[in-house]
Amino acid sequence: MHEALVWIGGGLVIAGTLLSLLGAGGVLRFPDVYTRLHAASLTDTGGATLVLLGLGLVSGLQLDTVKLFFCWAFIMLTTPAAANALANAAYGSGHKPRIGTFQIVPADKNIPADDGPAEDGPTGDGSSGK
Amino acid sequence: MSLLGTHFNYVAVVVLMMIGLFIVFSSRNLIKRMIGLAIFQTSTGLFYISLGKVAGGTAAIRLDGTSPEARALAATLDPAYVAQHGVEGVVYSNPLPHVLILTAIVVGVATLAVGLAIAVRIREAYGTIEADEINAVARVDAAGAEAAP
Amino acid sequence: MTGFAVEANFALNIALLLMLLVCGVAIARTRSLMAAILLMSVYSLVSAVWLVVMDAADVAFTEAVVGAGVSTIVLLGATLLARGQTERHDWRTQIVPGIAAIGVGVLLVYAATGLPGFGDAASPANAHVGRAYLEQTAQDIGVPNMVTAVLASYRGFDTLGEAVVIFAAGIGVALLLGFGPRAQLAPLPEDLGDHHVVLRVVAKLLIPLIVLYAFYVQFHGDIGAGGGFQAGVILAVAVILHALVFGLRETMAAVPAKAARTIAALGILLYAGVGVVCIVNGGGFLDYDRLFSPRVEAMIPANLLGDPGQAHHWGQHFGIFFIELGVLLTVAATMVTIFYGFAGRVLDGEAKR
Amino acid sequence: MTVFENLYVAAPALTAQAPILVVLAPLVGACAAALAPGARTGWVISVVTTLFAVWMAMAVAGEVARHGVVQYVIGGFAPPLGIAFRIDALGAGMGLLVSTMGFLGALYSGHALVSEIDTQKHTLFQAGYLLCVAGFLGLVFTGDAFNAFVFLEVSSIGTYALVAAGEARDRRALPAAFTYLIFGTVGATFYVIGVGFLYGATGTLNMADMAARLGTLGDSSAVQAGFAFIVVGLGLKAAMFPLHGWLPGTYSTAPSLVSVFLAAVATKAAIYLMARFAFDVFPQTTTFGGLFIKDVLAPLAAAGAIICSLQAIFETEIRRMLAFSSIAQVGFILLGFSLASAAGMSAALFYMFAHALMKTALFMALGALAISLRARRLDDLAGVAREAPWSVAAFGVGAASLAGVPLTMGFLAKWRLIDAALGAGAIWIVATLAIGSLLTLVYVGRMLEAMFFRAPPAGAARAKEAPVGVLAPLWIAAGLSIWFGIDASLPEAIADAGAAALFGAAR
Amino acid sequence: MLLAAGAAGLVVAMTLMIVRAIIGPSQYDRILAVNSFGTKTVLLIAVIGYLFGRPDFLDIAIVYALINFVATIALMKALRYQSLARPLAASARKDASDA
Repeated sequence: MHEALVWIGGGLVIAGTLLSLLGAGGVLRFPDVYTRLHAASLTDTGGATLVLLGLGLVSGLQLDTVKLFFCWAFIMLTTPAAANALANAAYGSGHKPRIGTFQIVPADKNIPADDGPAEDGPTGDGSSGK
Repeated sequence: MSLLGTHFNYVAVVVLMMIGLFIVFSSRNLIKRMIGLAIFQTSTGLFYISLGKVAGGTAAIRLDGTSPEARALAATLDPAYVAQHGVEGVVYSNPLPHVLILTAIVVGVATLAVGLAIAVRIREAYGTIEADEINAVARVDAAGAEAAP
Repeated sequence: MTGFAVEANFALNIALLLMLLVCGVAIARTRSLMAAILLMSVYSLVSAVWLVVMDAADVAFTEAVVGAGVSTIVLLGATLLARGQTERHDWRTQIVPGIAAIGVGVLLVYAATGLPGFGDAASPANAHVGRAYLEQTAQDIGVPNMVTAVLASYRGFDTLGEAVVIFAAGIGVALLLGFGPRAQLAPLPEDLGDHHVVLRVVAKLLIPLIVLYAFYVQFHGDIGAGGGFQAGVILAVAVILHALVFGLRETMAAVPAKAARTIAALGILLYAGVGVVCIVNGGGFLDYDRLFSPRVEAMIPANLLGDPGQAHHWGQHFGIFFIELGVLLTVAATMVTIFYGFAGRVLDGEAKR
Repeated sequence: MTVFENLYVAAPALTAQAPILVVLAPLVGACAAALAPGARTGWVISVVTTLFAVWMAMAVAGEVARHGVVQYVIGGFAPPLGIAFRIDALGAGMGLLVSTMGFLGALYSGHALVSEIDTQKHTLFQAGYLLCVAGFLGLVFTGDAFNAFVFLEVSSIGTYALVAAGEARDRRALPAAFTYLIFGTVGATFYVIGVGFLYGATGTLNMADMAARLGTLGDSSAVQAGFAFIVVGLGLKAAMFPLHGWLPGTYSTAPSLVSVFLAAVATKAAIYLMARFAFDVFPQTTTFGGLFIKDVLAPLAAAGAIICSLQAIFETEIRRMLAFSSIAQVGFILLGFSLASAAGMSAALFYMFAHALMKTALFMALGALAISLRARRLDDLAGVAREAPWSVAAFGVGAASLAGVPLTMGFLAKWRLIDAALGAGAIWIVATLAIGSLLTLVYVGRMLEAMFFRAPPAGAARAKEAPVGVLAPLWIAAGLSIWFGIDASLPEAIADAGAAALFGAAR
Repeated sequence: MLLAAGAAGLVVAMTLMIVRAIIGPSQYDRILAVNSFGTKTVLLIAVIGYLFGRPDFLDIAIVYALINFVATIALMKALRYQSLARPLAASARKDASDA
């Protein structure tokens, strides 16, 4: 029984990892901040749930399971909140979501490399790190 | 190549130190310099920790040698190795470098805070945190001191 | 001796070190300060995972709270105040530093070839004093976490110095930037039209949890990773989160700067006081075995820690408890002071606006 | 240390704890000062705790004189497991020097701070100052290589902020403090790297244990590089010649109290630690250590002594002149040190004491003048001797000692150094000393000529005599410079005993 | 073995996040990359804890989850409002528009 749980748990961990990888691919390939944010926060919560659930199955019920639960609860609480705040701030500072006809263009070519029309503040990047 | 096999950690840490030093001395922006200094300091920490790692060891939090966790850990290792280097059936990594680096990290953040505070005051006094511009202003200052009655 | 876990450990070690190198190069190359700070935060995260792989759980803990938390926030505060933006590059100014760094690096690599190989259990570093700690902690101190034992007892004097260093940094920042009184001068900023209801609700929920967790880390430090320093920073992070979401003005009303300064000094005094009590009871400084006179020690119930069968070093237990408390107070208060200094300073031009 | 053999200043129970109390007193004082309600209280705490430290340092000196080496175990665990203070005659002498200078500085801060620092910040400033004192005291007493780093940083982090506080008078203090922080931190990190290599090779951090284990180990690349990094790191802290870039700006713009304390103590503490590693930890048999000192350190020290003396001559700002002079004098001290003999070390130690006293007098006198006169350049000080005779007379004493005028401590210091160099047959060191002394004479002459013999510019008197609270510590330093120039038995005894502790043979 | 594969996958995902953090292009992209990187770090530490038989490391994972959030908020505030001291508004203005 325990052996089977370990295998199922391991499988869940792998599934969660694959989800995270998928999300990472989305973050890398999607065209603008909002879609990337979408990919990241969705797969982060989903992947975390799967991985932590898998680990819980591996460990069986003990004190560590409580810690796993807390870990999961914190991620579920903070990741969406952070994504919400980020999207809010990005929208506020003038990043326009790319809605409408979907163009096939290299992901990074079409996007202003600064922080949009936000006033010329200290943290704006003049370059894109090249 | 065997050197990279056994000493890879040290080489990597040294490269990090070089990067930190390079940022400290090549950058003209004072905050960037502090970032470089932080990298330099933390890479020293990585060096110490590498010194204290024992192959097959575990964190230096005591396990009961007869507990299932301890036995599971020991099962992954050669029994002779455990007998020689383990303490009561468990091989631990060396805790001393960890203690030293805890202190060093604290020293690092203390330095960072004070250095950045000075950088902020420099910005207020000189209007810039670029070293070359500060030097230009400082030269004017010195000339002013010469000319002062 | 080569098991699967050992191999996996080594592979992870190499992967994470390579990641660190990538981050380091990216930091050196980027011209945007903000990007450098962000990458620095990633760098801390990676190095903390690496520390976990290297079995340095306590150090990983510290690197997590300090590197990814406090350092990032302090760097941000300084960047905002300094109006620091981007850096101009000039390759000519980079030749000499580059050569110097490479020179130092070559010397270091040459030196490292003289060290025993990585992971060698029989190397002098791991065989001499380090091993003695592993063997003797159980009899000498009786605390499961050997890092805590070395930190707080064997090398407790270093830790006093560490607390003093952080206290000195607090004094330095307060001397240079003040305690954030200028924040009172600044007018409330105009509404930009954003709404952060979610954030406010989550923060309200999270802050008590963080405080609770800080105390867990504090009292769990003997048994698992953690201790006074980490707990102190986590406590300070709770205050910082409050200030970030609800505004510095409200936070400073709840935790006044003057109180923070007082607590920081009291923490050091508590730490030194434990040492002095040991002296008064006839031992050396910080000799916890003499923390209680035998008469007092006899009065401590044997099952206080729940295991009456085991011999307890009450002096060590209580000594470590009190000095960790001192470290907690000093670190939490100092971190808050430093944050107030950076977040509460308003540029002269801004105060007028 | 025979002079201290009959020194019983405290009850036996107190004397037994004296080593830790020396460090603890300013540490607790710093916390108390940070809590103090007013500037006055902060000053009183500062004076009382440093005076207590002097008292305890004397008790330690007595014990060391009687027992040779005093080991004070901290935490109840004998080294190498625990940390212990290990105080020999050298450490006791340095402890006396640091605590005495700390006390003089604290005394001086009562009035001197008023004109330089915002009154609200006095208590914090005192706290930072006391932390510096505690850091240097811990540094000279500790027998643990890593503990020394911790105390090095305790003193340094306080110092950076204190230097930057000079901004109220001269905004160049801020970039100077930043440069100091960068160089100081890189130096300290180099030191940590060096200690790390030694730890990797020996497995211990206790200096005595390290020395014992290095003796059986021989030279390996890790040990050699460890030594090199420690020397370079501490050289940065000590402003050894090519690594001195941070010093002129720091000394010339910091608040005068900080300049006084740094000039008197900071570089010396770093040199002290260097001596510990070079002669105590590293066995005399290691060829590498000896080569490094003779072939790298000595020429650099000589070059520094000459070049920085020249720079001092062509400098127009008076405090920068003194700063360059400090680097040059560090060169002289390192020359004595590089002889690697008991006589050379004794001369270097004596020179350290002399230099601490003379630079204290010089910087304090400038601080005393600065209370009433905002002067940066030498020309601004024309004729001040008539306006503030007591301050300027003390400055004259310090300057005379710097130039090596007979009947001052500086003269004896130079004389002993030449003697030691002749004894070792190092003629080139004698020549360097002679040239350096001549150059010193030139810039000291420039200073004194401006202050004493030039007429003040037309107009009313600008400088006023400083209050007694400033003059008292100033004249203690100046008076000691003369007193020890006439009767040098006390510093001589300390220096000889200190050198003997390292080299095992009296002069 | 499964856990090791999981850890490897997470390492790859983290590497991809580093790429996004380096190339940007806007600072918000970098912040979201750092935030997502932090979440994956939490998972990786948890997996490593079980992989190497020391689940006590979960304490560190929890701390990460917390610190990561606070750091993200701080980064967001610095970027959007140029201030760490400013309170975050509770309610939206109806005419919220800034282009």
